[in-house]
Amino acid sequence: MESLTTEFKLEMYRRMVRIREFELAAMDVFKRGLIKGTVHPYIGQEASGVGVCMALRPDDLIAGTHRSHGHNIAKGADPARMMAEIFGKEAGYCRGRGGSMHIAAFDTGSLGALAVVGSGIPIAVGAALGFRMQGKDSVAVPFTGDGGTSTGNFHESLNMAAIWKLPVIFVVENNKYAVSTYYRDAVSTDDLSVRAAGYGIPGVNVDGFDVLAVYAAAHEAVARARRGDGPTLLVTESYRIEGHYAGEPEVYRSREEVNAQRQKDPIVRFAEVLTSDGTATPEELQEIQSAEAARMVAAVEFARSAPMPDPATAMDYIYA
Amino acid sequence: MESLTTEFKLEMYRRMVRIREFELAAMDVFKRGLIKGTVHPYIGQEASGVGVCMALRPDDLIAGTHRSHGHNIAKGADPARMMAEIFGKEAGYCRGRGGSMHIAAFDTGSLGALAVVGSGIPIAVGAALGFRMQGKDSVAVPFTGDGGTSTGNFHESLNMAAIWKLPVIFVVENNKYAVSTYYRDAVSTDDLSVRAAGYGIPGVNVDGFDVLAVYAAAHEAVARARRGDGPTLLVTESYRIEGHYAGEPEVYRSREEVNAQRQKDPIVRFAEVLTSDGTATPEELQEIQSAEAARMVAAVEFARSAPMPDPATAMDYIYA
Amino acid sequence: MTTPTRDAVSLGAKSPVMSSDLIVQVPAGTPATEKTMAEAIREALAEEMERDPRVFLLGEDIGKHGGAFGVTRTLFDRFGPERVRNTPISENSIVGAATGAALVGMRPVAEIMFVDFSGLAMDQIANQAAKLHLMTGGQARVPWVLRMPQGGGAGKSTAAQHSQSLEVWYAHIPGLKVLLPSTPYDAKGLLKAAIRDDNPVIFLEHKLLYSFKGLVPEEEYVLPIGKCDVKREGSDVTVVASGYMVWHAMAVAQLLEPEGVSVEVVDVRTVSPLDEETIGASTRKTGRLLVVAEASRSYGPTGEWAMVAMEQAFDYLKAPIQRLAGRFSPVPFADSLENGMWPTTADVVGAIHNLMQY
Amino acid sequence: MTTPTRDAVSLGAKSPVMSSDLIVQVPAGTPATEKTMAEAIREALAEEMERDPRVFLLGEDIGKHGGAFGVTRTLFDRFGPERVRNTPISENSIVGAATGAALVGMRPVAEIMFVDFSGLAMDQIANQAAKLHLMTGGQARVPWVLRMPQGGGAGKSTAAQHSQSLEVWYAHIPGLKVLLPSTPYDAKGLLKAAIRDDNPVIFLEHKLLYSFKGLVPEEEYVLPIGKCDVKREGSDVTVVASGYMVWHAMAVAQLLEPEGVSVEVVDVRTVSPLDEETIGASTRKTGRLLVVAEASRSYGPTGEWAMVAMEQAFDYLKAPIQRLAGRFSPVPFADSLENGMWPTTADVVGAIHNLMQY
Ligand SMILES: Cc1ncc(C[n+]2csc(CCOP(=O)(O)OP(=O)(O)O)c2C)c(N)n1
Ligand SMILES: Cc1ncc(C[n+]2csc(CCOP(=O)(O)OP(=O)(O)O)c2C)c(N)n1
Ligand SMILES: [Mg+2]
Ligand SMILES: [Mg+2]
Repeated sequence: MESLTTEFKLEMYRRMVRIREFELAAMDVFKRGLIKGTVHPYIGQEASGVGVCMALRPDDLIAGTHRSHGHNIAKGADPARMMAEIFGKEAGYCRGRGGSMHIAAFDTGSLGALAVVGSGIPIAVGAALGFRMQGKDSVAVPFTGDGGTSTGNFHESLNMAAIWKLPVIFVVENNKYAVSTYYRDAVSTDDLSVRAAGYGIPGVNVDGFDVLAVYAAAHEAVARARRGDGPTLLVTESYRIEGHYAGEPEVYRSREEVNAQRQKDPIVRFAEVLTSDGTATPEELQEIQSAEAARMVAAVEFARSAPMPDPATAMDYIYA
Repeated sequence: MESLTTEFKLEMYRRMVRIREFELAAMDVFKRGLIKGTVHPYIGQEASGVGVCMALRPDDLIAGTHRSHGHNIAKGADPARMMAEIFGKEAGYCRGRGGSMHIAAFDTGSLGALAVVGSGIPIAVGAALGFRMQGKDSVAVPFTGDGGTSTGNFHESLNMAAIWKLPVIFVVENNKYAVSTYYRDAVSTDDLSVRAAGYGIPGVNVDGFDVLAVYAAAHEAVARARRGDGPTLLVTESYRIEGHYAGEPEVYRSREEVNAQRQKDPIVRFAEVLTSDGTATPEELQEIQSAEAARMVAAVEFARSAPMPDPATAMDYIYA
Repeated sequence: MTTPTRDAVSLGAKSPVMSSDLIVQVPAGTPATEKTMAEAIREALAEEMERDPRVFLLGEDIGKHGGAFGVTRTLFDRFGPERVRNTPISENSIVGAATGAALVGMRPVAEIMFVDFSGLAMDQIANQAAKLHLMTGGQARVPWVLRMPQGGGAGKSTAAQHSQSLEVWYAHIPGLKVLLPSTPYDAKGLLKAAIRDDNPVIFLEHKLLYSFKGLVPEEEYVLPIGKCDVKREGSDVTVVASGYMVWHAMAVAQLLEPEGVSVEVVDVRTVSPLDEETIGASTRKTGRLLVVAEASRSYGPTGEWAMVAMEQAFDYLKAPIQRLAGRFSPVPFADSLENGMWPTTADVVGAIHNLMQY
Repeated sequence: MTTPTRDAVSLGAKSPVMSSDLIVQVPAGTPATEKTMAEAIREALAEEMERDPRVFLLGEDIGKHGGAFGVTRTLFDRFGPERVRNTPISENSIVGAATGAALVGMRPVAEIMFVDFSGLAMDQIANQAAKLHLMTGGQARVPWVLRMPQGGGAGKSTAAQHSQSLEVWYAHIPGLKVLLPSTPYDAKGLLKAAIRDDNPVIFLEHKLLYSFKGLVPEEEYVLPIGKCDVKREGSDVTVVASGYMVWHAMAVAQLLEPEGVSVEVVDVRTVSPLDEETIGASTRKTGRLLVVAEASRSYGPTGEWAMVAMEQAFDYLKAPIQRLAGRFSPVPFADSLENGMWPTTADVVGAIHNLMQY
């Protein structure tokens, strides 16, 4: 891995901050009753999505989950159109048909967030198969949570990608909980990356609070996949700072536990790296933060005032 | 493992021979058009089923597959009632409702053969859960083939049994083919037992032509399960000597390959052990073979002459 | 169903304030308490767990968290982690495990968080559990209950993968029983019956109804599986409906009473096996039939109900059978599109007027 | 359906010798060859693969082995292992992979060995593929075809887990198209249309029909999806049927001609979206309707067809709509019980007599 340019590192930081600000804004509009549906915040996990997606090209594809605001932004999606989507507006990425759990942004390589846990994984495998048949060297990246590793899809897909040597990076974001379930109560191993050996593929476990570490691991996995050497299982270890969804009561864990994890804030941590290695001054980073916060104010404004889908279009998009 | 009595070893041999003779008889009646449906012969794999089931108690349960004549006989089922079942007769274990692919013999601890590949596995996990909740020390044994390891069920069940430390022995019978598919074209690892590590449970690979080796491995896994120490993944390596089903064309492999494997005949091999260690004379073993062969003649006769289910009972057994 | 007036006569149909007086099932004088459907279900579970040690619960996050809709809340503290068992996200194996436990004599009540996810478990439900009894010639019994919330329009816009009504997938499969209660009273009595039944029972709970209130007797009771329930007698029109749609029917029946239209409401609270006699008898009595379901229109439950009425009461029909059903579309997120997905009280009024004026 | 006379008028209905003259779809003079349905399907696959490099096949044992029914035999040698791709036994992920490949511009034709096993893939079929187009506001297109053999009574007694007809599971889900051809001609033309369609298409092949023969034109042709096909015109009775049941209807139509009963046969070769107009028009014309399906009776396709006819032609009905359908039971292995599972020609004759004598 060549050393990263200042511009690149600042873009990483910017996207992490953008995710954070988007999630704060989304939780806020939800709390204020401005949107319906649910919001599953990615706060605390920003380094995972950004580390992975910054290692991808625009023509590489990601497949998301119910918790994919962060993945979409990391891959380059426009927060305003995302905000419009969670407001259910025609200007949203999915013309208001998808909502928070289903944001797809085909123009930036996000082929959809699927809210049935695990269901995006084989779809990404199929996209990788398609790339290979088309003679492209693009890769496909399904994201899943620790909970999602218990699904049959996870296993079937790892096996399939392994035997066909497909360009897939399976990213498991172990944020320690699946709704109320601590991962060790549902996952039969401490380190999920050890499962890779059972498929004859590399398994990597990386600190999911450290964007550079995630990036390095993803970069290597992507290079391997592009070379035609097959899939990698990449596990990022982080923590879900917010409730499962905005407003979720969190009866299953203590405030102390959450607060301890909050100290690991991946954005603060990366800011320290960037300032200590001279990439940026605290003021420059603050500017990024302010710009992204302002951007979200504008995004909410845009989304609020955008029109709803016309009821007369209710029968559109059922069949292509 | 205490050393095995003569009686016990001869019972092992007898069951292996019984399976072989049953399968030969079943293939014969199928070829002669006396039965409908299909027959999936277990020939070549007798040591696997018998080695495992002889390590079980009557109150332990097995769950089978489309290829479970052998499992049923190994667990103690009556070949005559099994034969009646594949003839679709009321005297069959399932009153003719199940047929070859669905023989269940609750009285000897076989809770059913399920023809959707992989589907018996979670059912066995549930049986083990039931045993545990009832305070029993019985164990449950789902059989599956190499092909069945690619199903989501396989993974979900291993994980579930591992986290709950359930008394399950997952037996994977790697007979090298799933219909026409060589196992390495569908399974992403040479040795399926390495997958156990991903679940934090023991994985054992054993020569599936060697009944004593299978027994020893099963015995240990069963002891472990009964002690409450959780599941084991036990892989038996053998070979499917016959076609996938009786009469299947086998366009995907050579006669030479099959013939080479045929040399490993688990019954011949065990006979050599029994005669060379003085357990039995060749004549005694021949007697067992003759008795079992005669038994199958009688079983076929019984099955042929037994009455069909009465059409007036067509609405029975839909609801309990 | 897309007429702009459809909400004009809405009685707050999509909100929990819809009056529980619309359906009174406990005779005056019987000691009873008002409960929500969620409470009634929880009570049924707790009573059956007390009564029978073989009964236990399994599902995702049903423990401390109490499940996605809080239905099992408090049961974890009361019965402990063995009998209120959190599972991994493995829908097919949750059902498979329930089947296995049932085969060795337990009586599991499994939960799938949303009926939509049962797509992952269809094999265990429809190919294994439903068929084992017949396939083994009666050796196997699979006495489990599978609880699944379903339905849309919780005013929450949960979109395409969390809003379906899928009773037909199950009702079409012989060997399964399928229940869909509309009231707290029915939910409790039917769930207790389901737990005691020796067959796999699909128990569908409409999300909107969890907070609906109704009187539930203090005394133990169990309701019969396999019968429709005539929720209201009438002489001019029969409305056959189930789940949430029963409330629309009841609201409209009350609304039309002053107009002199007498509406009989038949609640298909057992979706399968279907009680064809009650549908037939009511249709013969009124001669006018409206069938209403939330499930999507094509190949949904309404066709079956209408066919049965036709088989049983053709000569009595004074007008073509009318139907109202879910729009044949995946459920969109946006409010402006989710509105119009499902039949409303206004739609029911319109259809009944059509029947009367035919 | 359980009358002892049901086989009395059997025309060899359950065997491949049933005369292909019953259905002639190629005008005299058009160059055509007699082919089995398996051959016709293979030809459609091969032609589309030649025409469009994006088309490829995936499924279990479809390579050298040619699939469970030999349908893809020879295609592996012709197109190689990349385009005729053997998969592991992972039904949900086979469909998921097809969806992913479709999303990036391929046109996969996936195969599930028996429709029964699609219970393992319902999530990918019904929750993902069917909904992606709407859920993404039109960004996603999922142009795949999922081929699945279905149906029972192959004279082979394949029992409960290999004999079902499950078109309703799919037809009930908006976003899917569901086809069920009855002849080699239809199979070829519809499969080509399905491959060219931009939506997920469920293509159901009745196992008994694989060996049925019929004329298939030499020239390329593509049939319309979304329309019923009137297989025979008549004036006294309409029989609406699909798949194997169409042959029963045609056989009986011929049988009753000398009696002076003129039977119209409407083949619902597109099960969904349903062509309501053709069913309505035919029912208005004849005034008598019989609906016949092999799928199990309750909540099966017959209810929907009858409801549609009722909506479209109530005033024209001279008799109650009759239906014939699969016995509401898991399919038993024994011959003596499998007989009687599905409607026979005798049943069709009986039902038509009922309609005529009403
Ligand atoms: C198949 C399925 N089962 C259950 C659910 C309900 N559900 C939504 S999110 C979730 C937990 C997912 O946990 P994890 O994969 O760790 O992702 P995280 O929420 O932590 O990002 C569950 C159980 C679902 N959406 N899909
Ligand atoms: C879920 C499912 N998919 C496909 C089939 C068709 N099928 C029957 S047996 C079989 C191969 C099974 O291979 P394996 O598990 O190795 O068992 P073996 O036949 O070798 O004993 C297949 C694909 C099935 N029965 N179930
Ligand atoms: Mg998680
Ligand atoms: Mg095998």
